[in-house]
Amino acid sequence: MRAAVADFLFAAAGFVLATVALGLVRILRGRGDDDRIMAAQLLGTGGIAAMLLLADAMSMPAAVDVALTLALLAAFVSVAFVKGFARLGADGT
Amino acid sequence: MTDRPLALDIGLAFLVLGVAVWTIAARDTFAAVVGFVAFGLLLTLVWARLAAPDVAPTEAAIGSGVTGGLLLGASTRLHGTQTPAPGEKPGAILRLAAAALCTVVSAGLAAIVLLLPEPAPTLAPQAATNISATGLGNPVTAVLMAYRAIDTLLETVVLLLALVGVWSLAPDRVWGGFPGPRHHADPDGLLPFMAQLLVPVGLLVGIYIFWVGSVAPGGEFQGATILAAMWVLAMMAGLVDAPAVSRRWLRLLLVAGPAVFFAIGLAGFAMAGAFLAYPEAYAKLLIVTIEVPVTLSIATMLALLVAGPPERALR
Amino acid sequence: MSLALDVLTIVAVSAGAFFFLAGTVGLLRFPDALSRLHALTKADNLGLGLVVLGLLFQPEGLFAGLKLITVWLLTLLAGATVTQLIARTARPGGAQE
Amino acid sequence: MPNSATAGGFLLILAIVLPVTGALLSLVLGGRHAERVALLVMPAGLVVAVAIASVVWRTHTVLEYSVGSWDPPLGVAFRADGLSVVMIVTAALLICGIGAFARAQFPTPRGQETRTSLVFWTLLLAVWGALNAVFIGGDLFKLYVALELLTFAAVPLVSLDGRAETLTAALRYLLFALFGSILYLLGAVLFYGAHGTLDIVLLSHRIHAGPVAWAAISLMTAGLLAKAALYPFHLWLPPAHAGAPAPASAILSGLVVKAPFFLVVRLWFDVMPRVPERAAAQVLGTLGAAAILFGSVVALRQARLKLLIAYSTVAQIGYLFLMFPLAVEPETGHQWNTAAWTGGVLQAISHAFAKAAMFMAAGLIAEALGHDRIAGLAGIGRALPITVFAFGLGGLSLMGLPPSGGFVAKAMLLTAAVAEGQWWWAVVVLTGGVLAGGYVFLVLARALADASEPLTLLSPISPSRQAVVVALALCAVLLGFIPLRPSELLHIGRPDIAIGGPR
Amino acid sequence: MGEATLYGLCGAALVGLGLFGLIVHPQPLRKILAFNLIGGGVFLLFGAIARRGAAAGFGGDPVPQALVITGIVVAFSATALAVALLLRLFQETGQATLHLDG
Repeated sequence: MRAAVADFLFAAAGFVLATVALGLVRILRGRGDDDRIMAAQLLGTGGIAAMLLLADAMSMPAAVDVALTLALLAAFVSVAFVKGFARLGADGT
Repeated sequence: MTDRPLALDIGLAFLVLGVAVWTIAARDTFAAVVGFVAFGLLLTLVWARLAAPDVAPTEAAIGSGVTGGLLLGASTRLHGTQTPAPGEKPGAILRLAAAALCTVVSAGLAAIVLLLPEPAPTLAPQAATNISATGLGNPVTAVLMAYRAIDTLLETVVLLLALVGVWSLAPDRVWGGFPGPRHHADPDGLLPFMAQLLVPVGLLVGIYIFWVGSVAPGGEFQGATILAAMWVLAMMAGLVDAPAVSRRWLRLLLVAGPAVFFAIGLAGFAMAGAFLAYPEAYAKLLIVTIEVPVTLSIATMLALLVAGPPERALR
Repeated sequence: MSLALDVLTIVAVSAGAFFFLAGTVGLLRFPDALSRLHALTKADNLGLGLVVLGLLFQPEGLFAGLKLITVWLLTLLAGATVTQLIARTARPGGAQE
Repeated sequence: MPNSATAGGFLLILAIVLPVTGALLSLVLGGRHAERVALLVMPAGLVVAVAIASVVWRTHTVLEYSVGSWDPPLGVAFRADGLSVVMIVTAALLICGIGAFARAQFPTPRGQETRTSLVFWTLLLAVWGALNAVFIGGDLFKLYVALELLTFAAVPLVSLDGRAETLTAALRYLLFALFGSILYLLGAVLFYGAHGTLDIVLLSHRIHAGPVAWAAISLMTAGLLAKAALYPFHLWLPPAHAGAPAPASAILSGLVVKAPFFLVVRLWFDVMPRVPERAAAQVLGTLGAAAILFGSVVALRQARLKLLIAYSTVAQIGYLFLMFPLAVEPETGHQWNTAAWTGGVLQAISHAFAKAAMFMAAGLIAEALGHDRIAGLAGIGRALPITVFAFGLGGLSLMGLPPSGGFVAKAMLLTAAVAEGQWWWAVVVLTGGVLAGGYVFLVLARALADASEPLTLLSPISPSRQAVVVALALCAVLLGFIPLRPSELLHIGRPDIAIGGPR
Repeated sequence: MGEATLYGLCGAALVGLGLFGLIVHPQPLRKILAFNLIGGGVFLLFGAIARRGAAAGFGGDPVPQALVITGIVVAFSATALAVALLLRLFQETGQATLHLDG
């Protein structure tokens, strides 16, 4: 049973990653910076979800700490986005 | 392992490559940096898949997070300067030659990956048999703090020198002053509010990640990066100002880690007969005694490396 | 007991994965930035929330569960910042390069 | 674990700990005390260097120390053989000389600390610690960290004055250096993957010729060449070395570029003594020859003194790499290989002293005149005779004229080339010498000419600074009195200098 | 093919890709990005080697894993110094290029 759940969780992690990867198309063909930021945000959340799923599937509890780190740094990077964006806007581009 | 993780691995590897191609190929530098942040995030997942739970948070925190923040800031500052001048653009021949060279390098490396000896040489058994002498439960921390402690010690000095190098770029009239622009807290803004929520949680998490490092994955670099990120966050939100680089307490904080490391290392001559050797009974205690100031120093160095050289004079 | 928990996990995680899919489709298909943003926020909050909920059914202890919830809350916070930023600056077509 | 904990091991640790803790201390105490800290550390470091040398000389064995009692492969070992000792002593002498010279340029400020007073003295000590770490490192990854330490200490020295040109030069230098270190690291990674160790001695026992070894050594060598500025990776060097303040130029040209060269020697002759192939060695030699010819010709065409000296460094680095085709030649036997190897190492040392002296002489001239245009040097020979004399002494070594270290080095390379039947390298050595003569005489002729109008010096140059320059130049000359045969000290820890042994 | 080999190959490709970017991009910031990609590739290769060395109950050889951590930190400090130099150059000249006088 445990193995079946693990398999399911691996598959779910793969599915989530594949989905958000589709969102990356938005980065690749992005029409503007906010689309890129949105796609990056979605990828971040998806990556954290995948990390949590892997933690359980691989029985690697430390991966939850990794997800925690990712979540914190994602918040940090999003602030850097905001600050940088404000500067871009101020430049009048 | 079943087939499913392998499918996941293949997908993940292609994603990593796709994002990397984007980072190189994107016309706009800001877009390339966004791609790089995504690259770091995906690498973090790869490290988990490679059974490297100590590397994964380091990649998440430093490789993607802090480096990403630094490069984002730089790319917005340099906005508008990123179109190469006509004379700078490499011609088609150079691009082709470069592509050929890089293909050869990659193909050669790939061949070597496939040629690596079987069974793979490893130091894991040696690391395992000696770990009891360190009192630690995490073999990676044992490598960083005991077997190859000299690397870690010199690495803190590397960081410190990089910081001296960054500081050396300050114009003379603002020497001793404050790094970066002064960010003001916007009273109605979301940023200060968010920072006030996030920073305490982040500090707790950072301390936890550091502390857990002696028995489980985690450790001083990962913990220190989180602490540094929270400090920079508070600076960006305008909650605190960056410290003036001439402050004596700041200099002491920066040097404390490597200094304690050196001191305990030299004491090893007397206590255990060698530089950076720990007597078995006190090994863990001594390692933690080194790790606490080292974590604080590294956090300070990382935060100030992101903050940049002094830009505002003391008065 | 354990079987029931596993089923709950599977249901919740599947629902979460579905929301991620919905968010991506929204991001790709919706015409204007504000509705794309809306789709994204849904995916973020609900998708990850359901995944976390699903994993909470796997017995890992109180502390582990607390960490999972913290991860979710932190992501909400980051998402809110980005949302607010884009909502403020969003205009048709986004910020052009 | 057992450990050969000796008093000698303590000295090896001190060689790194002393300068690095000095750098830490000056950072804490600030720019108002940084110079004093450096002045305290310098004699102590020199004593340590000499003590290491005397231990190695007395015992005639490699001084070895496992850090933390953890023996390789799990731990990291420091090793000092004859080659390390020679480099350590050279570095110590030069750092002390440069430090004494730099006191007037980066004086202790009276009031608040100044940027340059803090940065220069801190980085001077850091460079020293990093160099020693390179010279005694016995582990490929530890050497990577040491190389990065050296890069981060050296790059800010280039842009100390904060002008746009030097900032550009520093950035370009940094990018080249980072490119070099990442290739080096990649090679080390491949070695670990194939042999499970990064320790140089263990690796040399396990290694065998094959694709992995080939790829690893090619990547590492290419990376180190970029750091050593061997042609065609030389682009970054002239603006960086010419733009830095004179004492910094002396450190960079004299010492810093020798570290990657030192590591190439380690790789080729210690890590894989039986693997190097003649073809690869010929490639290195060809690049060296190209560097000699190109660097010298471009130096001849420079209008500014410091740029001329910097291009001359490009050329002189080329000589270092002539040692590879001559020392990796299996057929003509042991004796000439050893001569070529010794010649290469001697060239590294004598160039270090000569070039440091020349850069500092150029610095004094520029300080006195307010510029360093070669066309405007007339009369300086009369105003600063000692400085110009020192410049000329350094020039002797570059040209390879007796008596000078450069002469001995180049004579050894020359005889090895002739004896091994590789006469084309001999032609290059001689042509390079003639060209060097050209640019040195170009400068001297101008400097010794009479000025059309009386020369007014912007600032008086203290005799003590000139004395330091002459002393360093004399070191380069004194090396010329070394007998023309392989030195015993250099070959401690190198019983199998017969590189081209059975393969 | 195991995951170690797969990600090892991925690392090999990343090195080439980054090298290409380093050569063809004239803008220093893009060169810095490319340098970080090469770094990622080298570390990934080392991680794959570590994974192959799984033994003694460890999921991977801890020695290369620890060295990768050191490497990541060193790469960050290099990036920070390079970015600071570039920004200062921009401040001084209003340009961000290596070809000031060319």
